[in-house]
Amino acid sequence: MNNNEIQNMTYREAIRLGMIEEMQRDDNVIFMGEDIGVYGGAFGLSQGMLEEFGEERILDTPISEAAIVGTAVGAATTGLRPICEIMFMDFVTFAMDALVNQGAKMRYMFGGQTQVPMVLRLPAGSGTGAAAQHSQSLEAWLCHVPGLKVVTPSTPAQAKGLIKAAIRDNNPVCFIEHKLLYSTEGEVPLDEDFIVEIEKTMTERPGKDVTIVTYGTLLPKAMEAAAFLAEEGIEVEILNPITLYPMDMKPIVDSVIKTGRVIVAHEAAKTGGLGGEIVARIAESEAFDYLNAPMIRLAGLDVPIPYNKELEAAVIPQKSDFIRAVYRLLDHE
Amino acid sequence: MNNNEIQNMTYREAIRLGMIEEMQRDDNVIFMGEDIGVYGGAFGLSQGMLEEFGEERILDTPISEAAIVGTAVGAATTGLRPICEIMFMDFVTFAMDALVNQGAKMRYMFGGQTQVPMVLRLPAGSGTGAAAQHSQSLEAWLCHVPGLKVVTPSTPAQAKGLIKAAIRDNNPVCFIEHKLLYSTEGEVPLDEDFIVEIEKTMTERPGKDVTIVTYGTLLPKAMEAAAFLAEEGIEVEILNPITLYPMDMKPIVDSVIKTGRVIVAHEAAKTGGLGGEIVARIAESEAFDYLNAPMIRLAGLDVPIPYNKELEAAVIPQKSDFIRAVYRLLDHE
Amino acid sequence: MIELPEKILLRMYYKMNQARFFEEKVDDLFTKGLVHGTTHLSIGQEATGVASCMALEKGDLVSLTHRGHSQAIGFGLDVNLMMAEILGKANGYCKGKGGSMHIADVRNGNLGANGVVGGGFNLSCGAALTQKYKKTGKVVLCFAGDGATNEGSFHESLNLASIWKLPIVFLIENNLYGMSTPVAKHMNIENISDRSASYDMPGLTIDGNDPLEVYNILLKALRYARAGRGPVLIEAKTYRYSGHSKSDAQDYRTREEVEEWQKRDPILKMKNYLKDNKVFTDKQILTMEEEAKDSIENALEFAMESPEPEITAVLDDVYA
Amino acid sequence: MIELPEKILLRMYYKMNQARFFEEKVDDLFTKGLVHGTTHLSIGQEATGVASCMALEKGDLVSLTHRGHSQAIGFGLDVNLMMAEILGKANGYCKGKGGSMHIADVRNGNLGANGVVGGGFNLSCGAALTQKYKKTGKVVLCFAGDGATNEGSFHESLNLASIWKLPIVFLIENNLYGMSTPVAKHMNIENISDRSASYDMPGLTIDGNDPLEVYNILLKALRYARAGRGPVLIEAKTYRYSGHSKSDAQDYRTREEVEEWQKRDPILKMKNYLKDNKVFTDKQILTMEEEAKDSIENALEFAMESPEPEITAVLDDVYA
Ligand SMILES: Cc1ncc(C[n+]2csc(CCOP(=O)(O)OP(=O)(O)O)c2C)c(N)n1
Ligand SMILES: Cc1ncc(C[n+]2csc(CCOP(=O)(O)OP(=O)(O)O)c2C)c(N)n1
Ligand SMILES: [Mg+2]
Ligand SMILES: [Mg+2]
Repeated sequence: MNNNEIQNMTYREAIRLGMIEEMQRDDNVIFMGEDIGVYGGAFGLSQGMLEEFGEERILDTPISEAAIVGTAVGAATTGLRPICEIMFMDFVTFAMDALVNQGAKMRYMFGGQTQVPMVLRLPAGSGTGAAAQHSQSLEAWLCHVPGLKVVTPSTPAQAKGLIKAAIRDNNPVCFIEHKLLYSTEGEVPLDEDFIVEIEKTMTERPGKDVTIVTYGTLLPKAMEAAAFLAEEGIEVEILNPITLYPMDMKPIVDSVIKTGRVIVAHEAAKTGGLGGEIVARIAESEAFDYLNAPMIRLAGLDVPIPYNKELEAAVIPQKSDFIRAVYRLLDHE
Repeated sequence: MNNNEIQNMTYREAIRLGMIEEMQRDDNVIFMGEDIGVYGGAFGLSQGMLEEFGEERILDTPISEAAIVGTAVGAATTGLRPICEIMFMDFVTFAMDALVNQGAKMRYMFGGQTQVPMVLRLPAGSGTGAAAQHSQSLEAWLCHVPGLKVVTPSTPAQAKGLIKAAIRDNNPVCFIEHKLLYSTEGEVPLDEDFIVEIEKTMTERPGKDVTIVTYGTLLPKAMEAAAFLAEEGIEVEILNPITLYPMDMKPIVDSVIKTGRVIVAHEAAKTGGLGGEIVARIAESEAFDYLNAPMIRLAGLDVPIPYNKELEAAVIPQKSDFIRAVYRLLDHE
Repeated sequence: MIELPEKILLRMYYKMNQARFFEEKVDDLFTKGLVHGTTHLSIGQEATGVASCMALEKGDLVSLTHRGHSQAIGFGLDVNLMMAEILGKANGYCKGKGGSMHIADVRNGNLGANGVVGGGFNLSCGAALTQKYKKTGKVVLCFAGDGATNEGSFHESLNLASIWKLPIVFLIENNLYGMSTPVAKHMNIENISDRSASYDMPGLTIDGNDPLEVYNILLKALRYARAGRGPVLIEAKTYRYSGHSKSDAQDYRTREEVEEWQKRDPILKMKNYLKDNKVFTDKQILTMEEEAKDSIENALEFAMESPEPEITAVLDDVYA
Repeated sequence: MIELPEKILLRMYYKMNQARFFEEKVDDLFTKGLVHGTTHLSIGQEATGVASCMALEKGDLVSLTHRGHSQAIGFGLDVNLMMAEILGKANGYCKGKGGSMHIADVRNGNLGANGVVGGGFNLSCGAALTQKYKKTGKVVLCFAGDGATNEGSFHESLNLASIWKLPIVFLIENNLYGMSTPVAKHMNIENISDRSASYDMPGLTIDGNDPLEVYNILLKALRYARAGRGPVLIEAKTYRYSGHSKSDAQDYRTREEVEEWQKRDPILKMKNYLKDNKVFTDKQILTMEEEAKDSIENALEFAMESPEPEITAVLDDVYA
């Protein structure tokens, strides 16, 4: 059924719709997690899904994250296509063995005998006053695990297109969601075959002076900064690697060749964050010779996320940090 | 007791000696792990320690990695200084919650009320034919966790000095050991106050043409490559950040300013590995303007570690890769 | 009928009231949007939170859950500093860095509330190992919810505590739900205390809404653990009246069920006991209640007037 | 005395011998340094490995441990391809990428040996969920060691399997040690099967060195699980004669203990049974043994002659 309509909806609703469409399309898709049934998920992502799909496909689990992910891996290798939700990304810490030592490696370790088509949904990020154990952005860990794919949408349309692509993918895909984006709105294609391809970097705004590479919850801040700078006549190009691993570097490299200046930004702690990887790849690429100024990483401070609202905000790059970094790059002779 | 003697011993023996000295020195140091008692540890690190210190201080645990690390955290906050051993670094996957959400964050989260003086020993790396679940180098994960310290010695002297420093440190320190280095020998000071300071990068070999930054089990390979190149008149400077987090960048930056060329190498998978962080930091530093060629990362392929010996070797950078990379840098006009 | 010293009864009743008022106040602050973040209220669970801690000796330690306000007050934390922490202030217990889910007073043996379900089990083993190793004669009281007993850490910790004969009392506050999931849906056994059999440790299910039963059983369990006989598992059945956290439509239970449990309210139960046995006069009881209430008003005032942390504090206390 | 069809007895005896010879050969290869890496032998445990699998129906699935050669042979894997895998060859089960610890034949229901102790529990839950969801009527047999039952994943998986009534039989090969640690030091209970009580599932301890008992109990347990009544926990007491892995000084046990168990050898026991009951003639028995032995010699030859993987294969099969 082809549907050309477009509808305004939230990021939350877009993920939910993507899951629903894929569950309607393929009986092998099931969904597991804590309080996803009657409660509808801690962040409301599965509201109404129990009624639609029943207890056989919407499986409320005990508080056993390792079992959730391990069960998904076992189900995926035997013919199902499980989606699972870890209530907060912080608790993927409990499931690292199942995810990394089993799910990610199984295909390779067994010489290609099996595939592991599963999606692990991970609500991430700070800004909710939930402190150090409920606010982390741990994507860098996952992007260091060959065998996993890692995607992270910033807009409702990306969210719908990527969750669908993730469910259809034959590999374990970590789908990182941003709590602060859940209620943001945007236009979303209703076409049931609308897919956002995995391994694709999006150009969110064209420009020629400075390249900003950012993703997730920092995208809106970068966009606001760019709008502000545009009024000053500075044209920022914004690239969003919505697949973090494996990353589509070409648009990024091309952009840096064009602008000669780049900021790489994320919410996760700076040290060991994915920014290092992106900067290193730019440095290794042909763009290196076009750089007119040192590359800048904007990232979370190297601290756990504090509770106090002002302190919490101080940890994460803000719009003003983007603006300042752009000025800094342009000042570099 | 001051002792100026120096003795030749293995890396394994050096770690063991460091632990023994610290346990003799401080009753609060205890040691927990699987099969560390009668068996003497899977890699023989605790041979004879049960006899010397008894069951109260050398604690054989059940196969419960999460409990081992969580118990260490709880003991550390209440007055002990536990060392614990995870038999293979790969199984730190089971202990990530205890380590990351508890041990690393506790001090900050509680506003400085407590400290967590513990050491987590993690035998890492490939080359033993143990395949995908017993061969990983996961240091990059740990270096992305504010609150942890991460150290990794390459020589017996470093091993002894660092394990002692780690035990005396008031923070959770991850001590990464390399299985392939256990039987390597070197001179080790017997002085009981010989400590290798945490957060110090070592210059392993001076040179002026190319900088190699590497650590752990790749150091010997880099040294061999440098010896080979020296015969060709190429002087490679080798820096070893034996504390990976927080890293002492100054000697690295100074070296790159001097040589204008740098290779960053590790065994861990390239994508998301610590090489990206190091390259990014160099790019952000004043050394950026001195670079005469793009920086090169040598690292493990982005695959799980295979069993077959030749395949396994193919994953990891070898001496010849270092040599080729140096030539490549020098060819860059 | 169990006879308890008046002093203990007084403190118990006072603190249970304090806990109730504290949480009603916190609820109010959140509802009004005056506090950032979320909170988990234990209204209805004051007996397990408070009366259990009354049975502790000086120097004993506790590990609290995300639903830890009553537990903290029971253990003797200062409501002023607790309230300041919840408001994110510089002189809160954690200098505003922890909030409701991480209230701790480590120096005095409160090892902290834990935002990770099941996160306290193995920390408690460690704290108990220290007591055993140093022969302090102290015991660790480890709180956890029913849902937490399905985490792997429950199993690993109980096993470890058992084989090492660690001085711990595991107190499971079984409030019948893990978030929205009823116990019968997350495990197949009636009494969680039956899980003690896997570790050959004593296990007991008690009425968690009866403060005197909680107190007396805890006394015995603590004595057992203190004697070096190993850990004990206690399951106290109780109920929370509020939603799981700030945002909870409570579709998973009925109004009637909540009301049924409210009839068995632990504070009411204790009040009736005190009245029926004429331990205190009605006037004395009212005074206690009013004093408890006032202490919370004062706490709020204290917290409101407390300073915000300096922004530079964001970098402090990562490392020792 | 239990009566079993001759065909089954023949296969059982043959495969137990095959497993024994296979591992003796592997031991020899490692001792001679002809194989890279390490291996965990199950010599002495052939009854739990082989006889249990004989009770499976076509289409049933298994999850194996790091000590999985007997289990794999019991399940019907081809010893040629197993040996090729151990030698790291391109036509081994895993194209030389897995080795001894990761032998798998997923398409035929062998979900693989697991290098992670306790790693198979929750994978088995997933495989069983597929069977339940697709109503295949198939059961998953999940192997694990005694030591593995102290991992959190044991607890989480048994609980999940129980509440979801998953068709799994958990078979714990209790060989009295987890590496060097005797069971009595790593848990406080006599019978691991008692842990089933925490999940309200049937639990049973059996003689793991009696192949016919193993077979018969497994038949019953599989029938129970297949009927949709939920999982079963079986503990089979057995013993390994070899060290834990390639390098093991075995200081944690006595020579006498090993010899005591060797008297209760499962292959010997079955041989005596076959002789005593005149199921097969001595000559038939000898022939079976020789055929088993030959199959291993052939396997070695096959493996030796098999090609090494292309070096470019290192990049294959990371993603589907
Ligand atoms: C490891 C982990 N998983 C999930 C959550 C989210 N969560 C917070 S409280 C809770 C329910 C806990 O249930 P229970 O242990 O019974 O305690 P109660 O809330 O009923 O006091 C959940 C699922 C969490 N904080 N930590
Ligand atoms: C998670 C994990 N921890 C530790 C190890 C190292 N190790 C391999 S086998 C083993 C002992 C396992 O004991 P048991 O479960 O009884 O099985 P057995 O070896 O006796 O067959 C250990 C500790 C591992 N492979 N995985
Ligand atoms: Mg509960
Ligand atoms: Mg065993």
